[in-house]
Amino acid sequence: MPSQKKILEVKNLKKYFPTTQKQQLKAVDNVSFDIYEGETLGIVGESGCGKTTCGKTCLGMYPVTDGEVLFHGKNIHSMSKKERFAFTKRVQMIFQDPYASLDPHQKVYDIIAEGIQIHGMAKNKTEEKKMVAELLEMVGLNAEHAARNVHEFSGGQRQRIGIARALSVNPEFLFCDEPISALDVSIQAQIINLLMKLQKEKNLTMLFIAHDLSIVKHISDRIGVMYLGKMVELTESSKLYVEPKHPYTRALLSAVPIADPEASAQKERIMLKGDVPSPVNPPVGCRFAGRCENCMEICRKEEPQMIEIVPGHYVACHLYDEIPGSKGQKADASLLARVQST
Amino acid sequence: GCGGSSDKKDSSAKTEDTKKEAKSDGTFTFALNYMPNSLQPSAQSSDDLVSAIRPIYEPLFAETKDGLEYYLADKLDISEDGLTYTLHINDKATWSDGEPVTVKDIKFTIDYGVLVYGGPTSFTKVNGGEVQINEIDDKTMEFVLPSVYDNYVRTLSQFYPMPAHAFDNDPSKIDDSTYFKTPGMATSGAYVVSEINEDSFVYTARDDYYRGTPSVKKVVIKTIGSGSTKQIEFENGGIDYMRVTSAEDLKKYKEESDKYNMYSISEARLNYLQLNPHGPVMSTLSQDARKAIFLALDKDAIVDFAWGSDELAEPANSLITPDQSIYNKNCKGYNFNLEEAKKLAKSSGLEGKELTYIYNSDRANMESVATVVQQQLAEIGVTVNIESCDTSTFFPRFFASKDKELATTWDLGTNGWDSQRGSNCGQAISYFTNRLCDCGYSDEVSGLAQKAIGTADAKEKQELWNTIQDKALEECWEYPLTYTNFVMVSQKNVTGLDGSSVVPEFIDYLSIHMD
Amino acid sequence: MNNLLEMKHVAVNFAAYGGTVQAVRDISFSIEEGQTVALVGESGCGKSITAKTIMGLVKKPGKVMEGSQIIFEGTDIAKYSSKEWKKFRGKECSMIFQDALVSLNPTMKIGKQIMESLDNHAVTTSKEEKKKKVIDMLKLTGIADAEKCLEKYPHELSGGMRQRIMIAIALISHPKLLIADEPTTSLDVTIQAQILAEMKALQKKLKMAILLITHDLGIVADVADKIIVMYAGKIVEEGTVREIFYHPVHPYTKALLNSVPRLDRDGKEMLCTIEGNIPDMTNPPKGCAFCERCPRAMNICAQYMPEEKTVSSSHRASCWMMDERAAKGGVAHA
Amino acid sequence: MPLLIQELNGEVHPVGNNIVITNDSFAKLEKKKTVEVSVERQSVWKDIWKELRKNKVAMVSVVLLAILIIAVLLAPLSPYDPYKLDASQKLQGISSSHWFGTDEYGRDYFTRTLYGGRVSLLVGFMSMIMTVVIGTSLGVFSGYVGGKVDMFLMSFTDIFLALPSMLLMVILNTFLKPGLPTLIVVLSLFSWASVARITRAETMSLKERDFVVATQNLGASNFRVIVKHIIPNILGPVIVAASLSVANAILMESSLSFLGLGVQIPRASWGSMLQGAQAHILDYPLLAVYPGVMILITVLSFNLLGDILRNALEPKIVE
Amino acid sequence: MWKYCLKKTAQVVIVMILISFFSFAIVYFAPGDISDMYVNPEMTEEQKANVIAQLGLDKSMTEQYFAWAKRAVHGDLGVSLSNKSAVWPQFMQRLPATIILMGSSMILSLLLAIPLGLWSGYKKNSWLDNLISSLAYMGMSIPSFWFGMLLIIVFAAVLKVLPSSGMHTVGNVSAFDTFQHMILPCITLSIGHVAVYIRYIRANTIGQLSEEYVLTAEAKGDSQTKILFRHVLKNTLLPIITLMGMNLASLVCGSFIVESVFGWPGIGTFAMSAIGSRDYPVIMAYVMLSGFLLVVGNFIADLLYAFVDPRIKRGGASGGK
Ligand SMILES: Nc1ncnc2c1ncn2[C@@H]1O[C@H](COP(=O)(O)OP(=O)(O)OP(=O)(O)O)[C@@H](O)[C@H]1O
Ligand SMILES: Nc1ncnc2c1ncn2[C@@H]1O[C@H](COP(=O)(O)OP(=O)(O)OP(=O)(O)O)[C@@H](O)[C@H]1O
Ligand SMILES: [Mg+2]
Ligand SMILES: [Mg+2]
Repeated sequence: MPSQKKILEVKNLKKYFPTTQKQQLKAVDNVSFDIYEGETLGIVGESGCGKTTCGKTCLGMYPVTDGEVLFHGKNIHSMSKKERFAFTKRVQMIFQDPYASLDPHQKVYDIIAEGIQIHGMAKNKTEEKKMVAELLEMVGLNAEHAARNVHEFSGGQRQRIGIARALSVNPEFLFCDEPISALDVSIQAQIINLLMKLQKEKNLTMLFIAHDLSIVKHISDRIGVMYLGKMVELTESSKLYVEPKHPYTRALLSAVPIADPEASAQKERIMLKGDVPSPVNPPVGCRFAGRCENCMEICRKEEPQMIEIVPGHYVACHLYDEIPGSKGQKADASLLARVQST
Repeated sequence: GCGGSSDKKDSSAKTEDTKKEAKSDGTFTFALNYMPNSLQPSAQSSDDLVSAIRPIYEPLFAETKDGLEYYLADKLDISEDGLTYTLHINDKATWSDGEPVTVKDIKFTIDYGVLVYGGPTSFTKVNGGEVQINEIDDKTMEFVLPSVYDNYVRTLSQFYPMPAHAFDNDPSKIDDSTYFKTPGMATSGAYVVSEINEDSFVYTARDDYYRGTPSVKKVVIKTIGSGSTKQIEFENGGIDYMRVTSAEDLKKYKEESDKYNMYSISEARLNYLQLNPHGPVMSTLSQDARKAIFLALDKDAIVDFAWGSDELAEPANSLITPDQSIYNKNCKGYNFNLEEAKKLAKSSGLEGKELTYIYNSDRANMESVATVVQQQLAEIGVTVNIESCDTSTFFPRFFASKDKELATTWDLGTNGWDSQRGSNCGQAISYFTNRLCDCGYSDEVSGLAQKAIGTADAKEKQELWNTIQDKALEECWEYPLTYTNFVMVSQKNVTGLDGSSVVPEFIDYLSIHMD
Repeated sequence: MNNLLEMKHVAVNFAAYGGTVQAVRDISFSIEEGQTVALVGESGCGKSITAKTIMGLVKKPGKVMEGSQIIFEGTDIAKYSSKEWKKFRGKECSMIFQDALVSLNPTMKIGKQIMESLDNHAVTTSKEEKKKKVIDMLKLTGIADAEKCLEKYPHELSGGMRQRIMIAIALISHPKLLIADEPTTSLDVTIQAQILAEMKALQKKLKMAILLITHDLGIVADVADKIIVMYAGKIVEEGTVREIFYHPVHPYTKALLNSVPRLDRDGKEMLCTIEGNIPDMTNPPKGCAFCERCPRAMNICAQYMPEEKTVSSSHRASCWMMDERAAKGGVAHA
Repeated sequence: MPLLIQELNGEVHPVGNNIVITNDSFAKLEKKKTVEVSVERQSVWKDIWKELRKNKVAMVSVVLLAILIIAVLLAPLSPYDPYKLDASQKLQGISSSHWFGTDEYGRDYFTRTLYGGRVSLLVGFMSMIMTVVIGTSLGVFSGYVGGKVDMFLMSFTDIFLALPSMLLMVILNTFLKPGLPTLIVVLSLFSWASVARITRAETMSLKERDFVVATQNLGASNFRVIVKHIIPNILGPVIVAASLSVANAILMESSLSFLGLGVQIPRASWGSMLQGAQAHILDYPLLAVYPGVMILITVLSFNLLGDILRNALEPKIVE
Repeated sequence: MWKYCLKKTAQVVIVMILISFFSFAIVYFAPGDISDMYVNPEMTEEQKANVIAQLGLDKSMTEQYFAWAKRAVHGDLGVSLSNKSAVWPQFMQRLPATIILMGSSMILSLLLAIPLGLWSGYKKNSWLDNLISSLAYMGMSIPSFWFGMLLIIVFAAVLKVLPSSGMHTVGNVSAFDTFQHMILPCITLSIGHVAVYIRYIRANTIGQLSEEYVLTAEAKGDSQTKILFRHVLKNTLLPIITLMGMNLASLVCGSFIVESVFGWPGIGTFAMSAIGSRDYPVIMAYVMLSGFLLVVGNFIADLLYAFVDPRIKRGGASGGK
């Protein structure tokens, strides 16, 4: 069960990529969140909204443009080489594409043993072999599979190998970047189950990214919703579905198809207009303003800040701006009524 | 035959309106390897340019076996003391623009040489002293030498006067002008230049030429790159003559004597193999090494492989060519003796050595000679590394003076010596005594040569020369390979190509006829 | 209602290096006028090939096998000549593809690409009229400034716009059947919802039938009238939306429905999984193709292909479990 | 076809469509876990060999090249000395003792062709090795390091690609001391650039690929990443480039030799044999035909192999 | 677009500077003393020093380079050593012949390659495609000088239908005559390029035909010809522009050899004889000139490509992939 110990603190993280025209692609723009020990934080959002970039920056794979990421209170972007090396042992990643993330010219054994070798975790070859076999067993493969080449495996099996590689160094934190979106529906469940099982067994902390809200909700304790480089809402996963606050979250939730004709027919749909703007030149003010039904004047001018409207529920939307004297909740209630009437 | 000649008449008619009455209007076509950049006669560095200039510029005179053959000059008198040379220019000799050829032109050309060379040339400086050049009148001039120098005749013969009036008598104007690149330049020969194209020249006959009117009214010179294309062109009738350098071609054209005419003229040229006493390896070995090499060479085989026919070249026995009257037929030379050569090679330490051999790849047959020499020396345990050089790299290396670094980059090399014809032995002396690289002629030989000049008695002179030839072979680092013939093949309708024996280009355009 | 399209015993093979890939193995189904039929199944089960077969777009090394019948409005189009196909495509039946970016010619202006479809089925109209038609169509698909859009190149548009262009191209000649091969897979959910809604609206307006190919059961639940579940080149179950979602028969359909977590349900319990992988289609198992992964497989499943049985007039499935003797064999039937 | 089952009497029921229903037909299927025994390592070379075996043209090329290389290696077995002159045998036609006839020095032309092939192939292979080594190291380095270094190195490479290489080879060859080493160096000097470009591009894309990121994320050093992951994965394109580079080098060498800038007498390469044959092209055109055909066959084979390999390896690399 | 042009221009300038430096370095580091070409043994030391100073050979390499480059920019490429006349006009005189040869070879290559490549790709694996592809491979692998030799033997020596050498018959200035002379060298020069283009176009056609947009077009009811000519052709041929730019280098080098085989009076033969006679100013000028030709050719190809491809034109340089 999630404790209250922060394992990762992300503070005002910004990651801009330079583009050719001297402009910057603001992939992640001022995002803050914490991850507590043993929990799974899910991040959803549309394609290109900066989920992967955010995750990778948190793992130190990209340098930050601004802000900081603290791992157990230590800034990961100002680590020495040695510290960084130790850090890699504690934090691992699972990739989206099970085909691209495994070296096609290596055997399963080589792939899984690499981390063990790099960190000198095995005393000798036999121990190494034993460890690899255990890892394979753990992810639901056979020890016999170790001698094979990766291209003999299907997508699901490959993803298991990827998970075994990540677990080979006994990490405490796992970043899963859409680990299932490249897999077939029937295989997805296997991987989800495996990840959930492993998390329980090893008390892993996970950052789980996907654009499929139902899966994120299934696996996460808390969910952050991103839109165009910004975190717009962050709360417990059960709460998010029941009482979404941000208009984008609401639209997103309503757009997710439900595999049940009756439930689907009853569901109310919020149809958004237009397309996601380019992250190269994001609109001033609220980035969602252009597509938002509740867009107000202020939305086009001022960027909303993340505010905690109820404990543990953060939203970045002007609808919930604190009216002087009252708590954000009130404003929410009145506006919500207006929203629902439209 | 020259099938194209009739339809070429019209296009060139404009430039030769003065020639319309001429009946025999054959076009004589031949080919060069490279297109000369200019027709300036004193720039004659390549055989190609010499051929291109031959129809339009003439020398003063030429030396032959039977004395002087006069061109622009008609008389050369040498004073008793051998110091004063009086030259008279043909009264009828004119430039193609009508101006007479005068001593001014001669002086102008000599001055240009001095200008280009950046110092006194062989015309103006002899034996370290200055030559006085006096203009007697328009057509007569006088060269007063500081001391006797037999070879001055040769100096004067290798000389194409340029038209001084075209440059206001100022030789410094030549380099900057396009005069020699533009049709219509004043020429002294039988033809004027009527066209200069990217890859060809067209010359038309002059009718005010002082030696007569050539029967060939038009000469076309085009450039044809590779050897075989030239041959194809010749066989297709595109060119009228070409030089034959291989025995196979010689045989082939001989067999088709109904289609072609053959001409063979002795080139007065000695091809020789030079050992370099300063060479990286040769300089470390004794005289015996030289001998070993000379004995290991089989001249007949070299001729056989490289030329393939004695009509193209004969084995040489002396360093003097048969075209010179002082030549000794009985000069013994070296005879192939493999056993002796092996013995000497061993004793001199030559065996097992690697020698560097250079040759001029632009000259016919030299590569073959190299190939054969290499194999023959292999027999005595010598490895020969052959480096092929083009003309421009070959000569600086081959003639590098001994103190130059280039002189120590090779051990063996082949070259040819254009000996000129005639009784004049001056050239031979300069050859024996005045070599750029110190090639082993002893003072004794040089002394003997000097003595030979001073000897009036023909018999005694010859005997002296016989001794020199023997001695030179004995001690010098040169090995005579062959005497070559200049063999030409022409289309059947072309006759009279062998009208002149002037080295190195033998054609006299006055004697060519085309039917 | 009439059957617009009837597929009878259609089989498609591909000659590949490793042998012949039996991509589609003897499938039969029908689509009624104005109906939305969803074709669902795992990747590689032959959905796209089925669609291409209807359009006559199966290319070498693929081959529609002898005996396949595709009856469209009473005529067997499988026997069409290439000229007849040309008339058929775009006019009677249109198709849109998954990835709109690669499905549009990158160096041709949008307007021209849409116009081509009109040109091909020229109901001799003037250029202006055609242009007007195109603009109207674009507006119908939800593109606001249609005139401007005509002069653009595909790469200048966003993913959703491109997919709308694709729909416009497909619908400009008012086909009777629209085949949509995963039309929204490359899009975001919010955009997907827009596109699906627009498609539904257009369907109503133009009264056409849709064959929707997808592997997202959620979309199916939302849009389809009838569902066809394919597995390894065969149809394993077919029925109305309610029949499939609420009374699935085939173990594969059941597993498929249960393996997807649902947004509207809470809890972190383990999902239902289907172990194993789809069989190799060059060498399909001689029995039921799902047998290897089926938790209830019986001996006979590995030996013989199950025959198709009807559950109701609109509901059919192929599974040995439906044989009345299956229960006797020992395993309880759900 | 729909299958029909008809129930018959007895235990075993052969039915219309040969369906045999037994007593335990409907019993639960006992699934045995299938564990295949390990497959041996799938190296690039094995891959290549497998792909080549599938392709008839490729096999023909391989066989031709094998024959050529073996023949060339076995050249010393010829009864003739390739350099020894023999006046009595000048320019002989084809005969049972001289398969290709003899040249103007009476040397057996077949033997000469074999020895010439040694030189041509040596030049081809040596300059290929140099080209590939220089090109790959620069390319991988540049691509892996990226940034300014990469920009600088790639501009440098671009210049080498933009230079009229043949021409500069001619110039350099004239200026430098002629000989085989010069030839090889000059040839590789002007062909590494394209290899560098290819390997750089591959490295760049590999560097971004997830498996490399994953390895880096495991704490692997750059050296380990390059040696264990980058190099094995660019081997395919490098082999393709190598094959094409041999072809190119042989072709270039023949051109240079033809211009008289090749190997020194009495050694010959196919190119210089062609140059020598030029003098006899009208009378003995066969002398020009043999070496020319040899060049054609060799270059063609290498080109074909390169292309077939490219086609065969590329999808794998992308995968 | 302007930015793109500017960037490219800057690139061209840098490459040109480097090429010029390269060509200068070749000569500077060439073995042997350049001053040897200018002085002679009879000169006094003073005279020698004079000459050397006059030529600036006593200065440092960079100084010499800048002096030379400055003159080169003004079109003064020095004076030929072998004929003492300015290099630039000599090049200009010969350049047309080379341009004609290269240009017609390029046109011939495209005229042959486009239909053959398209057809070959369209009818992939048919016997005709196999034939065309085999020929293309042959063309790519044949040494061009050897092919030229064979052509000369067949057409000039045996059949006697075409001239073997030169640019025109002397005295005959008709275009037809030049055309006749051009046939063999042009074919020889083109053979390799045709092969490369065919294979490229073929591969491109196959690639484009398997693109999804072709399927869309088919689904619209477009006919095969319409697909081939309205959709595939443009997409196939666009990259050819870049390829042509890149192939300029081999065209220049090819013309170098072909000119010497066929005695074509262009800059190739001129350079060849300059190399033979170590005429440094000419060699430097040639390297510069051909380098310039290449770089500018590539530049034009790049711009042209950027101009005709809407993906680059509208998308700016960033969309250049
Ligand atoms: N290395 C990079 N260089 C430049 N731009 C990048 C880079 N990586 C990502 N981007 C850009 O940053 C933005 C966010 O990308 P990111 O991959 O984080 O999105 P995502 O939310 O993970 O999307 P998806 O769901 O498609 O994986 C995108 O517009 C992308 O184009
Ligand atoms: N050109 C081809 N050559 C060989 N096999 C092919 C070819 N095209 C398709 N196939 C095979 O046909 C089978 C069915 O393919 P199809 O594209 O219909 O699958 P799908 O159900 O549409 O899958 P997806 O959901 O991934 O689109 C696959 O197993 C595939 O391997
Ligand atoms: Mg991502
Ligand atoms: Mg599909």
